[in-house]
Amino acid sequence: MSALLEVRGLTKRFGGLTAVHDLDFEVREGEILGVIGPNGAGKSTTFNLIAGTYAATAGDVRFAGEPILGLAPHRIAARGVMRTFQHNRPFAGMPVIDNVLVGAHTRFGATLWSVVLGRSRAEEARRRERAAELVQFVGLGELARADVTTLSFGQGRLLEIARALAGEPRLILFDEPAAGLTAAECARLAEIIRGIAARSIAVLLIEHDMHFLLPLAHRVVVLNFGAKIADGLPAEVRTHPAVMDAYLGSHAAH
Amino acid sequence: MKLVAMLAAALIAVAAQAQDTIKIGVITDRVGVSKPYSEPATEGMVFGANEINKKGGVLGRRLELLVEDDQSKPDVSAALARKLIDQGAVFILSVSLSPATQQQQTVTMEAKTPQMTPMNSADYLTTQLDNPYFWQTGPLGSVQIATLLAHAKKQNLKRVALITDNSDLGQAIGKAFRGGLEKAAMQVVDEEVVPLGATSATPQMQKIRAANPDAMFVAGVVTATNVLIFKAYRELGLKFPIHASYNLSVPIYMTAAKGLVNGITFVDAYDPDKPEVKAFEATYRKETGKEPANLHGYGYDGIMLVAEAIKKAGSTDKEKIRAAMQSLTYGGVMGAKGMKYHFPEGKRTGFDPNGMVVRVYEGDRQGRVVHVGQQ
Amino acid sequence: MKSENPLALRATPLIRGAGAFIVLAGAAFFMGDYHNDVYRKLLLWVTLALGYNFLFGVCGQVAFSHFAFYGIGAYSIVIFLFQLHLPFPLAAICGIALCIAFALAVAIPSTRLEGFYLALVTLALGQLFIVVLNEGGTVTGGTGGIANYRLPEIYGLRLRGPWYTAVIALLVVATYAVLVRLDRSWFGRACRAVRDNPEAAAAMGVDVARTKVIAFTLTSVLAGIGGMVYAFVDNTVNPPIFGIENAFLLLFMVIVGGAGRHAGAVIGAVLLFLLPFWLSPLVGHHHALVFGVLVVAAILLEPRGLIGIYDRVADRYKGSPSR
Amino acid sequence: MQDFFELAVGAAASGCVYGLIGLAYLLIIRPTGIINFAVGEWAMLAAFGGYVTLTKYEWPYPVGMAVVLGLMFVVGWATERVVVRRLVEGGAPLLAPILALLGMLVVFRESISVTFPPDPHPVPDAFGIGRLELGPIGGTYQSFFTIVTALGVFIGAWLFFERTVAGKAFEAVALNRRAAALMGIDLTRVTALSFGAGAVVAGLGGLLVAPNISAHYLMGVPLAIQGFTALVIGGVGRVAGPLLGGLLLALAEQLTVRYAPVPAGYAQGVPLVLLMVFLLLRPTGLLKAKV
Repeated sequence: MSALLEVRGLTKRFGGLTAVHDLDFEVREGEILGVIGPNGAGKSTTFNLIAGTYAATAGDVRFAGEPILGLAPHRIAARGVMRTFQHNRPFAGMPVIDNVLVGAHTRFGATLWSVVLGRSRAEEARRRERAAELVQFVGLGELARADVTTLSFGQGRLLEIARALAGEPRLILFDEPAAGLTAAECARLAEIIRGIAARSIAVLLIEHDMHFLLPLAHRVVVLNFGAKIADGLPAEVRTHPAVMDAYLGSHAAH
Repeated sequence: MKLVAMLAAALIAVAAQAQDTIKIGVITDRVGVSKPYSEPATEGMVFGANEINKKGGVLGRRLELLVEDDQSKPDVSAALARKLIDQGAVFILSVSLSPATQQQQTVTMEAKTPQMTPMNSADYLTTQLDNPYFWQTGPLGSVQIATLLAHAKKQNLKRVALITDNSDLGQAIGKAFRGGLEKAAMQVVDEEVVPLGATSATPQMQKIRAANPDAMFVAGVVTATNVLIFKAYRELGLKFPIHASYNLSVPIYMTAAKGLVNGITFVDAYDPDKPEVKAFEATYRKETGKEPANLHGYGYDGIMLVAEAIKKAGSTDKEKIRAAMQSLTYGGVMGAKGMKYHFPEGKRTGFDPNGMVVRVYEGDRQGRVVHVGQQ
Repeated sequence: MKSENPLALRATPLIRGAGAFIVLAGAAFFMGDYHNDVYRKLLLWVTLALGYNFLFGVCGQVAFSHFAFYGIGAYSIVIFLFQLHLPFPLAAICGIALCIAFALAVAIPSTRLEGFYLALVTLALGQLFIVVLNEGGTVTGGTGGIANYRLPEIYGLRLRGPWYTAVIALLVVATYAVLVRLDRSWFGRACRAVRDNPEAAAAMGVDVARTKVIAFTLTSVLAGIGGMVYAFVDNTVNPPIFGIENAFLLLFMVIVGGAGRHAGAVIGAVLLFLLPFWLSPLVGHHHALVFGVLVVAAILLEPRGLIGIYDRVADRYKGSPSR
Repeated sequence: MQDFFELAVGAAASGCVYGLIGLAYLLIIRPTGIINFAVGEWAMLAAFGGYVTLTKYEWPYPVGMAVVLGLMFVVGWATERVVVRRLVEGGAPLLAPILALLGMLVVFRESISVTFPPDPHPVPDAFGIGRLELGPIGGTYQSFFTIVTALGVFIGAWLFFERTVAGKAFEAVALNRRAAALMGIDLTRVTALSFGAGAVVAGLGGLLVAPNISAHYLMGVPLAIQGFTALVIGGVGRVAGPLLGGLLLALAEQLTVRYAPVPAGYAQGVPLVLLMVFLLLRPTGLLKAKV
């Protein structure tokens, strides 16, 4: 399998602090790549660099061979890289289905002019149908018309996923998707993420919780202090001494 | 059949009742920027209408004032003009903002209804639209400056400064003043505007001081802004004489600008020593218990002129009233002794160009008339 | 679905729009001059409120330039027609072009600003516009504005009285249709997303700056077109109409009615425009005070706007769970 | 040059007034996030208070001033109690109280408009009309009084926020309302106090400027806009922000009139253009917030 997302030499400094240092990894087509690490390991910074929220100090990120580092977030989304937020960020003034339709924003072909002339109804209906399917897929089918402010935290997370899927991505970036979820919700989430990979959409998963991530990921990259300390299959990483050290160390510090 | 007859009788009764009064529309401003001027003028009109009614009304019918508040909004004002016409007003008196009066004209012109402003002084009101149903008896900005200049002739002014505010009337009068000064071949060495909301007029006065004029002309009409100007003038210890628009004639300066106005020359349309004024003030005090001022006089003269026109027309037919108004000559409260409103040769500005007076503040009091007319 | 006559499907919104137009325009023919005049101005306020609601309620941008654009439209059509003597269609196109140019000039740099900074820039713009009108000499007529013109004849017809009201009714219906269509499209959702959470919107592929610029330009142009129509309501244009006071009133209309809701904007505009007309005979010069108290009370009791009352009633009848 | 110094003193006094109005915004924005455009009307209320106490009843200046400012605190507190608290505690969006206060602007203005005649009402200078010369710097008593008073208020506000526990409580509420509540800070009290203090500061601005511009029913909105402009130019991050912004705005306004070679009518537009350019170039204000 070829690399869909290539990260080379990625570095980010905030003032004197190096949050991410010379990071290399890649996400291949259709795989689930997990990035783990203790608190402050640089996971979130890495995520935000790829998603375009932060500007990198150095390095290169290529998606499908094209450089995407330095592009605005909406351009990265338009290329087919969608994301979820760790703290759910629904659009509070819209029902669930419309939230999902915002995710499909870049996939609409109708111009404003044709919207004004009422020629975009067929496309709108088609997209709406497809959004309904996605709502169904993540298990929010009955809540499609509900006000998003009435959703529980776990349902909100599912909405984040449906919204990201609506952009017909080739890669989805998950920012700590299991954070704040109950065990049952985590199990359901894992199932959905496997389902996404089964649709041959690549997944990059940033996660703090090893117990959630390791059974799910195809490959794992471990970060500590902004640098990669290990990578490989979940089974290999689990027993890697540096990893155990980092995690035990970080737990001891709590 | 009986029912129809009853209905018809009722209709006739209603019509007769409607015939009872002569309806005069008044468009004023009770909440907006023109309120300080519109309210007293309206009070003067109400007083005048009562006086007429006590004496038996006009053509044996009572005058009924229909007062509407346009909030100084021109678009609302035009709608209210239509309302008054729908309600049967045969004449409309406008004492709100000048642009509001202007916008009412688009309606009165179309509906062929006589309209007059007894107070608005912007020159453009009769020049922009050729509306034969509209008259203006407020003293024009161009008359004000001509009168001031006639009085200042012996001072032999050559270099003068002009200051005004950015209200619409202030700008209009400023424009008229500039025209008058240029016509008199004076050099306007500096021209300043103090915008509404300014917290200091010092920079403007400094600039005028630097230009070193023989005199300063104040065209502004916003009292608070003029007080600000006079304060800066006093604080900078300036000495050149001030000649001011008719706004200085409102009595509020005597209390609101205490210690600031002594020696200021201003133009007025009101002579307290005129017998008609003395009579008006005495009855006004007696009837209302309040102290009248020149602003009340504008409204009073306005309703009197309308009553005269209707009397002369001998009918409430709008076309006849129009003709009567155009040929009217009438002496009222406003203007110099003996001044008469008239509209010669189809002119629609009725205030006699020689009917304004010049007065000077003595201490905080408005002094006697020191000059009359443009000669 | 597919078995239905596609023509019938496509005609529905058209028929609805035509119906609304006939009702709105037809009403004018049963009114006297006064009510027609108030009605015309009311319909124009409704148009403005609909556009402003899209900008403020749907897209979340607080701007006070709406009346400046209304004025640019009004003054430009008059100046182009009667001073430059352009033919009517060309004058209208030039007026719209002018609105677009000004709107872009304001919007493109302003998208860097958030929330109340845009409000302040547009507040300054609104005041500046009045300064320019007052100082515009013979071009704008200064404080007296421009008068003494009439709607030119188009194909030998001069629209007057209720017929001109019909033109305004058409404007309202067209504005409503355009805005509702936009609102229900990807563009409307993008606007709401930008309002609710710009960062999340960007992550979904929405170009936040571009969306704001388009929304601002579009609604400003709609205001400009409204202004062009206004110019022939009383056949005079003058500065006080286009001042900041009216911009605040427009904001109140949208808030009291219900920001983000087209029906709310209509309700707010109708109520607040007519309120002084009703109150003035009842309470005299206290009407402005009562107006203020009512606005505050409305916001206190219905922070989501009066449309909220309708929603609750509708919910009860539908039996759906209340919010 | 003498002109310049003289102008600078007058402009500084105007700037201090704008700064005080800006500070009134800031005192309320800090703990609540609410932009209260009715501060200009508060200044108007205090100016009318000054007219009644100082001009009509001729009370001694300090007594009249103290009474008026005391009443302003009550006005501010009552505004919060009646209009704002209900919305904040009901969980309404932030815009709701802002707009309700915009409605209160109309209520305040019209209350004055129906109570007093529409003419300007005189309010006396604190020390009468007169000039003070300090070397090349000369100005009116009132200008110097305004500058000194405003500086005193700003120093007081700075000390309050930087040096007192109560000030830290305000700051904490500003940063995170929920966390502040967990820390045992009484949110309601802080909010009410901020409105009371805002009204006092705005009222002081009104009292100080009233001898120049007179008390009248339309004075509020221009002050509200000037104060807000001062706040935006200076930035909300620091207490000194509105003062700096106010001074810059007043200087720009008055120096433009005095020295800029533009026709008089357009001079008033110059500060507006400057403001627009400034906002577009530096939307966060001059003073950045402390991190």
